[in-house]
Amino acid sequence: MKITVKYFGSVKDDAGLEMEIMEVPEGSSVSSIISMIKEERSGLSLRKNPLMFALNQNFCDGNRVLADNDELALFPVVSGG
Amino acid sequence: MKITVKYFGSVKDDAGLEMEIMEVPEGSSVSSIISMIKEERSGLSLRKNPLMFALNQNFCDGNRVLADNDELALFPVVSGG
Amino acid sequence: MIRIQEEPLDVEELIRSTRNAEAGAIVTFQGTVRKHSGSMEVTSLIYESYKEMALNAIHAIVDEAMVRYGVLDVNVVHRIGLVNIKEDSVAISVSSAHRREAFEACEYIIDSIKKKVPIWKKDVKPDGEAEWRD
Amino acid sequence: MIRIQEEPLDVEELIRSTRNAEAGAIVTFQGTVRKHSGSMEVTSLIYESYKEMALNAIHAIVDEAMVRYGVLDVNVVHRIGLVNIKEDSVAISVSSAHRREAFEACEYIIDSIKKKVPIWKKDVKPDGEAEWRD
Repeated sequence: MKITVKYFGSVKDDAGLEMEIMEVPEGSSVSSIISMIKEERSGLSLRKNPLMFALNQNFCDGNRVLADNDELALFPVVSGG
Repeated sequence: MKITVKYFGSVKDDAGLEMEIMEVPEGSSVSSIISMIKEERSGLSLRKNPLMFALNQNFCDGNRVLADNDELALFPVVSGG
Repeated sequence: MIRIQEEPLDVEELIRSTRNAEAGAIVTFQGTVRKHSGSMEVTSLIYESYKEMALNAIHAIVDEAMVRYGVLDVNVVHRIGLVNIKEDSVAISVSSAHRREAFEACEYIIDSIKKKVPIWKKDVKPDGEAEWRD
Repeated sequence: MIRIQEEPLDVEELIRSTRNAEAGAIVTFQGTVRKHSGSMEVTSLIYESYKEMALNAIHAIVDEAMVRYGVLDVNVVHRIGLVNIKEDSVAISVSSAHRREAFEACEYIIDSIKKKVPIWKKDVKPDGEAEWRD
Protein backbone atom coordinates (compact mmCIF):
# COMPACT_ATOMS: atom_id res chain seq x y z
CA MET A 1 0.00 0.00 0.00
CA LYS A 2 1.01 3.63 -0.46
CA ILE A 3 1.30 6.11 2.37
CA THR A 4 2.37 9.74 2.55
CA VAL A 5 5.12 10.68 4.98
CA LYS A 6 5.57 14.32 6.00
CA TYR A 7 8.51 15.78 7.91
CA PHE A 8 8.49 18.96 9.98
CA GLY A 9 10.86 21.18 11.92
CA SER A 10 14.38 19.93 12.55
CA VAL A 11 13.27 16.43 11.47
CA LYS A 12 12.56 17.82 8.02
CA ASP A 13 16.11 19.19 7.89
CA ASP A 14 17.53 15.87 9.12
CA ALA A 15 15.46 13.94 6.60
CA GLY A 16 16.40 16.34 3.84
CA LEU A 17 12.87 16.38 2.48
CA GLU A 18 9.39 17.64 3.35
CA MET A 19 7.28 14.82 2.09
CA GLU A 20 7.37 11.57 0.21
CA ILE A 21 5.07 8.79 -0.95
CA MET A 22 6.23 5.40 0.35
CA GLU A 23 5.25 1.88 -0.60
CA VAL A 24 4.93 -0.17 2.62
CA PRO A 25 3.69 -3.72 3.37
CA GLU A 26 0.00 -4.09 4.30
CA GLY A 27 -0.37 -4.19 8.09
CA SER A 28 2.66 -1.99 8.78
CA SER A 29 2.55 -0.16 12.11
CA VAL A 30 3.75 3.37 12.71
CA SER A 31 6.78 2.05 14.63
CA SER A 32 7.76 -0.37 11.92
CA ILE A 33 7.62 2.34 9.28
CA ILE A 34 9.72 4.68 11.42
CA SER A 35 12.30 1.89 11.91
CA MET A 36 12.26 1.26 8.20
CA ILE A 37 12.87 4.94 7.49
CA LYS A 38 15.61 5.15 10.11
CA GLU A 39 17.50 2.00 9.28
CA GLU A 40 16.78 0.79 5.82
CA ARG A 41 16.43 3.84 3.65
CA SER A 42 19.51 5.74 2.59
CA GLY A 43 19.69 9.52 2.53
CA LEU A 44 17.46 9.94 5.57
CA SER A 45 18.77 10.66 9.04
CA LEU A 46 16.21 10.92 11.82
CA ARG A 47 18.36 11.60 14.84
CA LYS A 48 15.77 13.45 16.83
CA ASN A 49 15.02 11.89 20.17
CA PRO A 50 12.21 11.85 21.08
CA LEU A 51 10.82 11.67 17.57
CA MET A 52 7.13 12.53 17.58
CA PHE A 53 4.57 11.30 15.09
CA ALA A 54 0.97 11.73 14.05
CA LEU A 55 -1.30 9.63 11.87
CA ASN A 56 -3.83 11.47 9.73
CA GLN A 57 -3.32 14.63 11.79
CA ASN A 58 -3.76 12.97 15.16
CA PHE A 59 -1.25 11.87 17.75
CA CYS A 60 -1.40 8.08 18.02
CA ASP A 61 0.25 5.01 19.49
CA GLY A 62 3.30 3.48 17.76
CA ASN A 63 1.38 0.20 17.40
CA ARG A 64 -1.28 1.76 15.19
CA VAL A 65 -1.55 -0.03 11.85
CA LEU A 66 -1.74 2.09 8.74
CA ALA A 67 -4.21 1.85 5.89
CA ASP A 68 -3.73 2.72 2.25
CA ASN A 69 -3.37 6.48 1.62
CA ASP A 70 -2.74 7.28 5.27
CA GLU A 71 -0.65 10.33 6.15
CA LEU A 72 2.14 9.80 8.67
CA ALA A 73 3.92 12.89 10.01
CA LEU A 74 7.26 12.88 11.84
CA PHE A 75 8.53 15.83 13.85
CA PRO A 76 10.39 16.94 16.97
CA VAL A 77 8.72 17.94 20.25
CA VAL A 78 6.38 20.85 19.48
CA SER A 79 7.39 24.38 20.49
CA GLY A 80 4.60 26.71 19.40
CA GLY A 81 3.27 29.74 21.17
CA MET B 1 -9.86 73.83 63.10
CA LYS B 2 -11.34 73.49 59.63
CA ILE B 3 -11.50 70.23 57.71
CA THR B 4 -12.97 69.25 54.35
CA VAL B 5 -15.40 66.32 54.26
CA LYS B 6 -16.14 64.62 50.94
CA TYR B 7 -18.94 62.11 50.29
CA PHE B 8 -19.00 59.50 47.53
CA GLY B 9 -21.31 56.90 46.04
CA SER B 10 -24.50 56.08 47.92
CA VAL B 11 -23.12 57.92 50.98
CA LYS B 12 -23.13 61.12 48.95
CA ASP B 13 -26.81 60.53 48.13
CA ASP B 14 -27.58 59.77 51.80
CA ALA B 15 -25.70 62.85 52.94
CA GLY B 16 -27.36 64.96 50.30
CA LEU B 17 -24.11 66.75 49.48
CA GLU B 18 -20.73 66.11 47.88
CA MET B 19 -18.48 68.12 50.08
CA GLU B 20 -18.46 70.54 52.98
CA ILE B 21 -16.03 72.48 55.13
CA MET B 22 -16.54 71.68 58.83
CA GLU B 23 -15.28 73.39 61.95
CA VAL B 24 -14.22 70.68 64.42
CA PRO B 25 -12.42 70.75 67.79
CA GLU B 26 -8.62 70.41 67.79
CA GLY B 27 -7.66 66.78 68.47
CA SER B 28 -10.79 65.27 66.89
CA SER B 29 -10.39 61.72 65.62
CA VAL B 30 -11.93 60.33 62.45
CA SER B 31 -14.44 58.31 64.52
CA SER B 32 -15.51 61.28 66.59
CA ILE B 33 -16.11 63.36 63.48
CA ILE B 34 -18.13 60.57 61.88
CA SER B 35 -20.24 60.28 65.07
CA MET B 36 -20.70 64.01 65.05
CA ILE B 37 -21.87 63.96 61.44
CA LYS B 38 -24.19 60.99 62.09
CA GLU B 39 -25.78 62.16 65.32
CA GLU B 40 -25.47 65.86 65.75
CA ARG B 41 -25.85 67.44 62.37
CA SER B 42 -29.28 67.73 60.82
CA GLY B 43 -29.94 67.04 57.16
CA LEU B 44 -27.31 64.31 56.92
CA SER B 45 -28.16 60.63 56.99
CA LEU B 46 -25.26 58.19 56.82
CA ARG B 47 -26.98 54.86 56.96
CA LYS B 48 -24.37 52.89 55.11
CA ASN B 49 -22.92 50.03 57.07
CA PRO B 50 -20.02 49.51 56.84
CA LEU B 51 -19.18 53.13 56.21
CA MET B 52 -15.66 53.45 54.83
CA PHE B 53 -13.40 56.44 55.24
CA ALA B 54 -10.07 57.85 54.10
CA LEU B 55 -7.93 60.65 55.45
CA ASN B 56 -6.02 62.73 52.94
CA GLN B 57 -6.61 60.08 50.27
CA ASN B 58 -5.44 57.15 52.35
CA PHE B 59 -7.33 54.50 54.24
CA CYS B 60 -6.67 54.95 57.95
CA ASP B 61 -7.67 53.87 61.42
CA GLY B 62 -10.71 55.45 63.10
CA ASN B 63 -8.47 56.65 65.94
CA ARG B 64 -6.42 58.87 63.66
CA VAL B 65 -6.44 62.47 64.82
CA LEU B 66 -7.00 65.15 62.22
CA ALA B 67 -5.01 68.31 61.62
CA ASP B 68 -6.18 71.63 60.27
CA ASN B 69 -7.07 71.50 56.54
CA ASP B 70 -7.23 67.71 56.43
CA GLU B 71 -9.53 66.02 53.93
CA LEU B 72 -11.81 63.29 55.26
CA ALA B 73 -13.74 61.19 52.75
CA LEU B 74 -16.74 58.97 53.59
CA PHE B 75 -18.03 56.30 51.23
CA PRO B 76 -19.52 52.81 50.95
CA VAL B 77 -17.51 49.65 50.26
CA VAL B 78 -15.70 50.18 46.94
CA SER B 79 -16.98 48.41 43.82
CA GLY B 80 -14.72 49.41 40.96
CA GLY B 81 -13.53 47.28 38.07
CA MET C 1 0.32 54.76 32.09
CA ILE C 2 -2.22 54.86 34.89
CA ARG C 3 -5.34 56.80 34.06
CA ILE C 4 -8.93 57.41 35.09
CA GLN C 5 -10.94 58.88 32.26
CA GLU C 6 -14.44 59.45 30.91
CA GLU C 7 -13.47 58.59 27.32
CA PRO C 8 -13.83 55.02 26.00
CA LEU C 9 -10.70 52.95 26.64
CA ASP C 10 -8.21 52.45 23.82
CA VAL C 11 -6.98 48.92 24.52
CA GLU C 12 -4.76 48.87 21.45
CA GLU C 13 -2.86 51.88 22.76
CA LEU C 14 -2.68 50.27 26.21
CA ILE C 15 -1.14 47.10 24.79
CA ARG C 16 1.24 49.11 22.62
CA SER C 17 2.57 50.84 25.75
CA THR C 18 3.02 47.45 27.42
CA ARG C 19 5.05 45.79 24.65
CA ASN C 20 8.67 45.19 25.54
CA ALA C 21 11.56 43.58 23.65
CA GLU C 22 12.38 41.52 26.77
CA ALA C 23 8.80 40.25 27.06
CA GLY C 24 7.61 36.85 25.94
CA ALA C 25 4.08 37.47 27.18
CA ILE C 26 1.46 40.18 27.44
CA VAL C 27 -1.69 39.49 29.46
CA THR C 28 -4.54 41.98 29.23
CA PHE C 29 -7.67 42.05 31.35
CA GLN C 30 -10.74 44.05 30.36
CA GLY C 31 -13.69 44.44 32.69
CA THR C 32 -16.76 44.78 30.47
CA VAL C 33 -20.31 45.82 31.27
CA ARG C 34 -22.69 42.86 31.41
CA LYS C 35 -26.31 42.91 30.38
CA HIS C 36 -27.20 41.46 33.77
CA SER C 37 -26.45 42.42 37.33
CA GLY C 38 -27.52 39.33 39.25
CA SER C 39 -30.93 38.57 37.78
CA MET C 40 -31.65 42.21 36.89
CA GLU C 41 -31.25 43.56 33.38
CA VAL C 42 -29.10 46.67 33.00
CA THR C 43 -28.51 48.94 30.01
CA SER C 44 -25.35 50.61 31.28
CA LEU C 45 -23.36 51.39 34.40
CA ILE C 46 -22.38 54.75 35.83
CA TYR C 47 -18.98 54.84 37.53
CA GLU C 48 -17.91 57.45 40.04
CA SER C 49 -14.46 57.80 41.59
CA TYR C 50 -12.63 59.64 44.33
CA LYS C 51 -10.14 60.40 41.64
CA GLU C 52 -6.99 61.57 43.43
CA MET C 53 -7.20 58.74 45.92
CA ALA C 54 -8.09 56.17 43.25
CA LEU C 55 -5.06 57.11 41.15
CA ASN C 56 -2.79 56.83 44.19
CA ALA C 57 -4.32 53.50 45.10
CA ILE C 58 -3.86 52.06 41.60
CA HIS C 59 -0.24 53.30 41.55
CA ALA C 60 0.42 51.55 44.88
CA ILE C 61 -1.16 48.29 43.64
CA VAL C 62 0.84 48.38 40.40
CA ASP C 63 4.13 49.13 42.20
CA GLU C 64 3.52 46.24 44.57
CA ALA C 65 2.59 43.86 41.75
CA MET C 66 5.68 44.75 39.73
CA VAL C 67 7.98 43.93 42.64
CA ARG C 68 6.05 40.87 43.79
CA TYR C 69 5.80 39.23 40.35
CA GLY C 70 8.87 40.73 38.64
CA VAL C 71 6.97 41.82 35.55
CA LEU C 72 8.28 44.30 32.99
CA ASP C 73 5.49 46.79 32.26
CA VAL C 74 2.01 47.44 33.61
CA ASN C 75 -0.58 49.88 32.30
CA VAL C 76 -4.04 50.48 33.75
CA VAL C 77 -6.95 52.63 32.64
CA HIS C 78 -10.27 52.85 34.48
CA ARG C 79 -13.23 54.53 32.91
CA ILE C 80 -15.75 56.62 34.88
CA GLY C 81 -19.11 58.10 33.91
CA LEU C 82 -21.59 56.20 31.75
CA VAL C 83 -20.35 52.89 30.33
CA ASN C 84 -22.65 50.91 28.04
CA ILE C 85 -23.09 47.15 27.74
CA LYS C 86 -20.09 45.44 26.08
CA GLU C 87 -17.86 48.46 26.69
CA ASP C 88 -14.78 48.31 28.90
CA SER C 89 -14.86 49.81 32.37
CA VAL C 90 -11.27 48.91 33.15
CA ALA C 91 -8.29 47.55 31.23
CA ILE C 92 -5.01 46.24 32.66
CA SER C 93 -2.11 45.12 30.50
CA VAL C 94 1.00 43.38 31.86
CA SER C 95 4.16 42.22 30.07
CA SER C 96 6.73 39.81 31.45
CA ALA C 97 9.56 37.59 30.31
CA HIS C 98 7.49 34.45 30.93
CA ARG C 99 3.75 34.06 30.89
CA ARG C 100 3.02 32.77 34.40
CA GLU C 101 4.01 36.05 36.09
CA ALA C 102 1.98 38.13 33.64
CA PHE C 103 -1.17 36.09 34.36
CA GLU C 104 -0.60 36.22 38.11
CA ALA C 105 0.21 39.93 38.23
CA CYS C 106 -2.76 40.84 36.03
CA GLU C 107 -5.19 38.85 38.19
CA TYR C 108 -3.67 40.25 41.37
CA ILE C 109 -4.08 43.81 40.07
CA ILE C 110 -7.76 43.46 39.13
CA ASP C 111 -8.53 41.66 42.42
CA SER C 112 -6.82 44.48 44.34
CA ILE C 113 -8.53 47.23 42.34
CA LYS C 114 -11.90 45.72 43.21
CA LYS C 115 -11.02 45.65 46.90
CA LYS C 116 -9.02 48.83 47.44
CA VAL C 117 -9.70 51.51 44.85
CA PRO C 118 -12.40 54.09 45.67
CA ILE C 119 -14.63 53.69 42.64
CA TRP C 120 -18.36 52.94 42.82
CA LYS C 121 -20.97 51.98 40.28
CA LYS C 122 -24.64 52.43 39.64
CA ASP C 123 -26.72 49.98 37.62
CA VAL C 124 -28.88 51.77 35.04
CA LYS C 125 -32.08 49.79 34.45
CA PRO C 126 -34.18 49.67 31.26
CA ASP C 127 -36.63 52.20 32.78
CA GLY C 128 -33.74 54.65 33.16
CA GLU C 129 -33.52 54.41 36.94
CA ALA C 130 -30.03 54.15 38.38
CA GLU C 131 -29.20 52.35 41.60
CA TRP C 132 -25.95 52.15 43.52
CA ARG C 133 -24.47 48.69 43.60
CA ASP C 134 -23.16 48.27 47.10
CA MET D 1 -12.19 32.46 15.01
CA ILE D 2 -9.29 30.02 15.01
CA ARG D 3 -6.60 30.87 12.51
CA ILE D 4 -3.01 30.22 11.54
CA GLN D 5 -1.67 32.98 9.33
CA GLU D 6 1.50 34.63 8.03
CA GLU D 7 0.13 38.16 8.42
CA PRO D 8 0.72 40.14 11.63
CA LEU D 9 -1.99 39.51 14.23
CA ASP D 10 -4.79 42.03 14.65
CA VAL D 11 -5.44 41.84 18.39
CA GLU D 12 -8.08 44.56 18.28
CA GLU D 13 -10.12 42.49 15.84
CA LEU D 14 -9.57 39.40 17.99
CA ILE D 15 -10.88 41.16 21.08
CA ARG D 16 -13.80 42.61 19.14
CA SER D 17 -14.85 39.08 18.17
CA THR D 18 -14.62 38.00 21.80
CA ARG D 19 -16.80 40.75 23.29
CA ASN D 20 -20.14 39.53 24.57
CA ALA D 21 -23.05 41.29 26.27
CA GLU D 22 -23.12 38.52 28.90
CA ALA D 23 -19.40 38.92 29.65
CA GLY D 24 -17.98 40.79 32.59
CA ALA D 25 -14.40 39.91 31.66
CA ILE D 26 -12.15 39.50 28.66
CA VAL D 27 -8.67 38.06 29.19
CA THR D 28 -6.23 38.19 26.29
CA PHE D 29 -2.85 36.52 26.08
CA GLN D 30 -0.25 37.52 23.51
CA GLY D 31 2.95 35.55 23.06
CA THR D 32 5.58 38.04 21.90
CA VAL D 33 9.05 37.51 20.48
CA ARG D 34 11.80 38.22 23.02
CA LYS D 35 15.18 39.69 22.25
CA HIS D 36 16.78 36.76 24.06
CA SER D 37 16.46 33.01 23.82
CA GLY D 38 18.19 31.85 26.98
CA SER D 39 21.43 33.84 26.95
CA MET D 40 21.51 34.14 23.15
CA GLU D 41 20.40 37.25 21.31
CA VAL D 42 17.84 36.79 18.56
CA THR D 43 16.51 39.21 15.95
CA SER D 44 13.38 37.27 15.04
CA LEU D 45 11.81 33.83 15.08
CA ILE D 46 10.63 31.70 12.19
CA TYR D 47 7.54 29.59 12.90
CA GLU D 48 6.54 26.54 10.94
CA SER D 49 3.35 24.53 11.37
CA TYR D 50 1.75 21.29 10.30
CA LYS D 51 -1.20 23.46 9.50
CA GLU D 52 -4.18 21.06 9.13
CA MET D 53 -3.22 19.19 12.27
CA ALA D 54 -2.42 22.39 14.18
CA LEU D 55 -5.84 23.87 13.40
CA ASN D 56 -7.56 20.67 14.52
CA ALA D 57 -5.49 20.58 17.68
CA ILE D 58 -6.28 24.21 18.57
CA HIS D 59 -9.99 23.56 17.92
CA ALA D 60 -9.90 20.57 20.26
CA ILE D 61 -8.14 22.57 22.99
CA VAL D 62 -10.60 25.45 22.69
CA ASP D 63 -13.63 23.14 22.76
CA GLU D 64 -12.31 21.43 25.86
CA ALA D 65 -11.52 24.75 27.59
CA MET D 66 -14.99 26.15 26.86
CA VAL D 67 -16.67 23.16 28.50
CA ARG D 68 -14.21 22.85 31.36
CA TYR D 69 -14.29 26.54 32.35
CA GLY D 70 -17.75 27.53 31.08
CA VAL D 71 -16.51 30.58 29.22
CA LEU D 72 -18.50 32.46 26.58
CA ASP D 73 -16.21 33.08 23.61
CA VAL D 74 -12.68 32.07 22.67
CA ASN D 75 -10.66 33.25 19.69
CA VAL D 76 -7.13 32.15 18.81
CA VAL D 77 -4.71 33.23 16.09
CA HIS D 78 -1.20 31.82 15.68
CA ARG D 79 1.25 33.42 13.34
CA ILE D 80 3.74 31.45 11.24
CA GLY D 81 6.71 32.55 9.11
CA LEU D 82 9.06 35.32 10.21
CA VAL D 83 8.04 37.15 13.42
CA ASN D 84 10.21 40.04 14.62
CA ILE D 85 11.08 41.08 18.17
CA LYS D 86 8.10 42.63 20.03
CA GLU D 87 5.62 41.20 17.53
CA ASP D 88 2.95 38.67 18.51
CA SER D 89 3.37 35.01 17.59
CA VAL D 90 0.08 33.97 19.14
CA ALA D 91 -2.96 35.71 20.62
CA ILE D 92 -5.79 34.14 22.63
CA SER D 93 -8.82 36.08 23.80
CA VAL D 94 -11.43 34.67 26.18
CA SER D 95 -14.64 36.22 27.50
CA SER D 96 -16.65 34.99 30.47
CA ALA D 97 -19.31 36.15 32.89
CA HIS D 98 -16.79 36.39 35.74
CA ARG D 99 -13.07 36.98 35.56
CA ARG D 100 -11.67 33.89 37.27
CA GLU D 101 -12.78 31.52 34.50
CA ALA D 102 -11.44 33.77 31.75
CA PHE D 103 -7.98 33.85 33.37
CA GLU D 104 -7.99 30.09 33.95
CA ALA D 105 -9.23 29.20 30.48
CA CYS D 106 -6.78 31.56 28.78
CA GLU D 107 -3.82 30.13 30.70
CA TYR D 108 -5.00 26.57 30.08
CA ILE D 109 -5.24 27.24 26.34
CA ILE D 110 -1.75 28.70 25.97
CA ASP D 111 -0.26 25.92 28.14
CA SER D 112 -1.99 23.31 25.96
CA ILE D 113 -0.97 24.99 22.70
CA LYS D 114 2.65 24.85 23.80
CA LYS D 115 2.37 21.14 24.59
CA LYS D 116 0.09 19.76 21.90
CA VAL D 117 -0.01 21.89 18.76
CA PRO D 118 2.43 20.96 15.96
CA ILE D 119 4.21 24.27 15.51
CA TRP D 120 7.99 24.71 15.72
CA LYS D 121 10.28 27.70 15.83
CA LYS D 122 13.74 28.71 14.71
CA ASP D 123 15.78 31.38 16.45
CA VAL D 124 17.26 33.85 13.96
CA LYS D 125 20.57 35.18 15.30
CA PRO D 126 22.14 38.57 14.57
CA ASP D 127 24.45 36.96 11.98
CA GLY D 128 21.37 35.76 10.10
CA GLU D 129 21.76 32.09 10.98
CA ALA D 130 18.60 30.30 12.01
CA GLU D 131 18.53 27.38 14.40
CA TRP D 132 15.64 25.12 15.42
CA ARG D 133 14.65 25.51 19.04
CA ASP D 134 13.97 21.99 20.24
